[in-house]
Amino acid sequence: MGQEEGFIGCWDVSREKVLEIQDLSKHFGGVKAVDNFSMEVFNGEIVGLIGPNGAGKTTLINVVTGFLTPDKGRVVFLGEDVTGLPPHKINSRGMARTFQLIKPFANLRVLDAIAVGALSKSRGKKEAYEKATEIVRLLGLKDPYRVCSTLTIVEEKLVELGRALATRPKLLLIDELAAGLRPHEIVDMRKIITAIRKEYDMSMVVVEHVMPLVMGISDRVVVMSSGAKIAEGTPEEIAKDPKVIAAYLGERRRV
Amino acid sequence: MSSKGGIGAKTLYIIVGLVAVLVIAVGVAYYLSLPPAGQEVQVIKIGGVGPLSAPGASIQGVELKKGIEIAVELINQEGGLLGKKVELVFEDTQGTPEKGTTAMEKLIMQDKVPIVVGEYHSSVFLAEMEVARKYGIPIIDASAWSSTIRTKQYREVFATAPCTALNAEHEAKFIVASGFKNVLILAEDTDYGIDMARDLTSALRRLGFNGSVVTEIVSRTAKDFTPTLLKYKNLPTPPDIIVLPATPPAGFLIIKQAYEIGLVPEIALAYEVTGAGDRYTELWPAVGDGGKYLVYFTPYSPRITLTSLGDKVREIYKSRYGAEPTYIVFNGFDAAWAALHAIKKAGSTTPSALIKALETLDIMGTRGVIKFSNATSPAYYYHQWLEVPVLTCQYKEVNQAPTESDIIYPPEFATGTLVKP
Amino acid sequence: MVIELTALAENLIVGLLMGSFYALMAVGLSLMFSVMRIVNFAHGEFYALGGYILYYLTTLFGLNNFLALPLVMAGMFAIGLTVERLLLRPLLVEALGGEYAIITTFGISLFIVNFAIAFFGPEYKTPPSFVPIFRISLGTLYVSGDRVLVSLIAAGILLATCLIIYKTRIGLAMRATAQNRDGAMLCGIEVFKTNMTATGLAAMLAGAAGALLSPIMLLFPEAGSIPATKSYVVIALGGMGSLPGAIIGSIVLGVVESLGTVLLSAAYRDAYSFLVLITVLLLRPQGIFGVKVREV
Amino acid sequence: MDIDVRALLSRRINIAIIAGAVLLLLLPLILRHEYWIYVFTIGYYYAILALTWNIMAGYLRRVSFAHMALAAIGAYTSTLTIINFKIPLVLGMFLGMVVGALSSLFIGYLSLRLRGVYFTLSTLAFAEIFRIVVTVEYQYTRGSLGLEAPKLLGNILTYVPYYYVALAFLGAVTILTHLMLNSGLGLRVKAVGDSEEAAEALGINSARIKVFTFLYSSAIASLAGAFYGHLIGLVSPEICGFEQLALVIAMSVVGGLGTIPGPIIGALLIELLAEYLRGFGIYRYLILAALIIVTIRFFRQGIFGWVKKRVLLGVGM
Repeated sequence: MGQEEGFIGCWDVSREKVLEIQDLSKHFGGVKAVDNFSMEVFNGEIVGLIGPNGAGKTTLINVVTGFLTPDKGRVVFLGEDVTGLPPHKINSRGMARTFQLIKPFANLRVLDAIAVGALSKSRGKKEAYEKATEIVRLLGLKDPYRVCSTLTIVEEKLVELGRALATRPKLLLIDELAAGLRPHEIVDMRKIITAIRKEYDMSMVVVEHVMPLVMGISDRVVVMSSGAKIAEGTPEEIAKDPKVIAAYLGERRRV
Repeated sequence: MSSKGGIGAKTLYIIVGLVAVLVIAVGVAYYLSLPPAGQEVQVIKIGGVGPLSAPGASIQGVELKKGIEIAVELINQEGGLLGKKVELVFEDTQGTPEKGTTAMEKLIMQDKVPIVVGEYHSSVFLAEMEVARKYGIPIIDASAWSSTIRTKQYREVFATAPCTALNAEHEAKFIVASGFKNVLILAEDTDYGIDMARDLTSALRRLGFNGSVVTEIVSRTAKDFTPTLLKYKNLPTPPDIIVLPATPPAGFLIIKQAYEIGLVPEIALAYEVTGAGDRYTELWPAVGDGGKYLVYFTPYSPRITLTSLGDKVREIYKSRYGAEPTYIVFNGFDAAWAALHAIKKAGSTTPSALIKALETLDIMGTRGVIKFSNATSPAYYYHQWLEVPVLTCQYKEVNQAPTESDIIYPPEFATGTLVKP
Repeated sequence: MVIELTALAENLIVGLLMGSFYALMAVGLSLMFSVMRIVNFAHGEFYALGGYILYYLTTLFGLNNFLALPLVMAGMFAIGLTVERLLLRPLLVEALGGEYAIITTFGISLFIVNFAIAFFGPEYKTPPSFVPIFRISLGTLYVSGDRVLVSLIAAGILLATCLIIYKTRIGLAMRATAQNRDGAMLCGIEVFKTNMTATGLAAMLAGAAGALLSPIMLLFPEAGSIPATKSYVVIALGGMGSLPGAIIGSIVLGVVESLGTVLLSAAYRDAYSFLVLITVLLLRPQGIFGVKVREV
Repeated sequence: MDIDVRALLSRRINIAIIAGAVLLLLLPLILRHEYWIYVFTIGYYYAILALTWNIMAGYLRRVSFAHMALAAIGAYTSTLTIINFKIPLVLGMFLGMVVGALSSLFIGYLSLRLRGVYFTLSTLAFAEIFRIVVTVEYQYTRGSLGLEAPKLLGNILTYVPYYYVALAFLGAVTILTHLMLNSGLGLRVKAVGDSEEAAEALGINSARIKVFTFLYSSAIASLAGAFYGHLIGLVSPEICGFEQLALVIAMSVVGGLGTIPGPIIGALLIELLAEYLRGFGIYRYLILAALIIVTIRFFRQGIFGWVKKRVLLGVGM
């Protein structure tokens, strides 16, 4: 699917659609976590997905990546309907994710953890470890022979990102990677994500609260509130959109 | 590599070295503990096996060991054997065949015992007798009842313990003699329970018993037998005797629950046949009033007329342990007594001589003359002490001790007759 | 084999009575699982300990059973607290995998059984019964009165526990911790306290079941293993961590077993509960009342 | 220091292991005692069981209570097929392994897709049902009396050949397990053990990995059970007794959870200790229980884990 380099930041309809979510719904009892939600991601694009706490962002990610089965709607990835497939099948088709509550391989070493990701797309263990060493270099992880349980928060998130990258995804869903990071760590994270983008030909969906990060790197932003999409557009448009501000800050009290 | 690396390697080599030294030391220590082959041996060792810890029946194992110890003591008081003192080497077989084999290997190869006595669990004895046969060492079964041990007819294996088939003959004669008409057998779901049920049924048939004989298998680990008992209580012709080849806790629980629903003693008498009847300190709290009129099978009762030797053993046991000996003590004693006298008769400790001596042995034990039958049919007669006394007694009052309960069968030992409510 | 109605009815009653004892065990186990996500494999031994404490209180100190019961429950509560504080808490603090908790409780179970064999003796003991054996006959139906009374006591203890769980502050704290431990921590619930209480209550209930049943069902070091396996079946049947599920699951199991022995063969009695467990795991793993939980 | 300590470490550990293996090979010559040779042979049997149990608990982080039942299945299947169908002994043992493997598929399918504790519960249920069936189907299995099993090497007078068969069996299982756990597959097993969801998100079919690991562990355990039956010459329900399970778990935990040499060291040490302390009959399992609790509470990495950490520190980590 060689695709000429699309212009970053402006619409180019001819570009091929990587992911299409068609009015997806997921209810837990009375709670409409995801409510008729639709969205598209084009090849090479970074889409920011923002919304207040409990907007259903993580549930959406879980449904798209196969951890939860939707009540209604479809998920089409690279032209194929992957709704309801188990997570490992969706990943083998090229969609990777990180977890909001990170799930480290506590007893594995950093290099092993990243190599686990590389395994499914490598012929053998040796090739997996070569890819892993390359990713360790890219992410600037020091001493890859330490056990994951001894890493700092930032390092753990980098390993989570690294092992997702190791599966050579076409689409990477990053779930609140910057949560809990200090300002200078957020700047580093931003540099890394842009570096990744340059290094690998893939598109990303970045779920985030940290505005400077998501607004800075996203080509397009989708805003979600109580399960539904309430706005979509470039970062600048979204920043001014009254509906978004209301969703975040609550209604402006009319005097 | 930094110098620190050196220390690491050194520690590792030290550790491996240590382990190696330990293992060799253990081996050498054991090798030296062997009596030097050439010298004259001052002591004659006899081997003892039995369960002293879980998962084996440790109470019975300890009693077995006490019986054997008393036999060795008495022989030493009489000047030992062939001018030498006798020493007992008792191994804990923990109720598992694997440990039984280990114990036998140790006794034969390391302690060089010429003869072994003991065991309570039949499955463990089966493993032990294979090792005995391998080395040609005679072994005497003191308290394992399974007939399979006898039916294999190994030349090295002798048995002073009663065996299920023999006991079944006794129980069948008692049932016929007492005029019961409908027999219910509640057997535990083990080989012991099922063998007993089969042996008793065929024994009754051989005696021409024409009443009904029903067998039901119950789960040994079940707690509540009321549903099964209710089923039989509500039958048009309920049983008038319930035979119980079911070891505690199942056996005790059945008696108690049968009493609770009014089946025992009004409709039927309970006949406990596992020999647990004389463990009265555990029986009475468990069965309460249900124990009144309980008929129970036992190889020994304090009221049996013992031989002078038997009385002596009983006095030694009571003075030392402050309690009435159970039949297991006498089993242990008789088996050891036979082994010791075989050595005396053979005048040597070579195993083949001991086997010939045992086959022609004729000595006074605690409960009668010990002789091993050489008949080969029926199969369980071979090397079995046929006249091992077995009795049927009855508790006529609640909380009665075996010293007061009446022996009601066989007539030659009877001290009272069967009483029905 | 013609099974008359009376035999069936009598067995139904026996089943219900046994169900009340299974419930005592199952509720304790289910409480610990919901709050701490641990299945306590030493639960059977708490049952046996309860029996032994009652035995020694009544025989050595000559206490009356009804006086001894509260002491047994208090003693077992304390034992539950200490077990949680010394052995289970470090595993939660270091957020270790579930396998460490399973191995630890297995070790505790092995320890108590062999402690009992070594120090209480392997023989079968029977504590004095709460009520002398008497029979109630309702028309042709026959019921053993003492069992009915003892299971009423069990029902009473069960009721008290439900009151604690649903009506008191500590009960609320436990239910919150069950929902989401981190969430509970955030709103100031001392999670360690709720864990200790849950383990204490579980041990107390199992001990009570042991004390109530030992006079009827004989007491020996391994006495706890059968009731324990039954309570594992019940919490799987009723749904891990759901209290109503545990209670109803126990009644169902009691009835299935007693009817099963009469209709099918008695020899396979204990196997029925396991077959039930396996079918539940196959068809509805989260149990009748449980909720499908996915840790994502 | 970015050197790969693991490679350096493994060279040292390998030297030690080879030294240990050579020592064990020569042991029968040193000891020349049938009794101690027999004890070591039994020790190797338990080492194989502890090692395979450790694969499940130490790597996949799933505790199985059916391990001894699977060994018993191997023993009973092998003996029953040989006695009833007169097939050669080795074929019987192979069948024992196959039936053990199939049983693990049954338990695995039943519970491996659920949370860890469900798996443990269903293994407990399976072990209990197996024990009940063995005691109740007495006409085939002769219940608690046990079933005579033909001896593996006929009735030879010494245990030395059995010693070397057991040692070779243990050596093969150790090498096979080492290769498996250090391969790509092994990495997947460890990943699923640490976090199933994360592994699933990285393209690993965690259900298949779990079923495979349990199959691998159960097949070897049943083969070991079959070997044990033909060593002792009697197959009885005691093989899958609660005490035997406790022994294997203690060996694995004390030796070192999540390591390969750990359970072997634990098995030999505890088997030798148990034989050496024959006098402590009544307290033996009390000591074992205390060992399990104390090791998990204070000394979690076990003996070999401690040795490895010591050596790691020695290397200046």
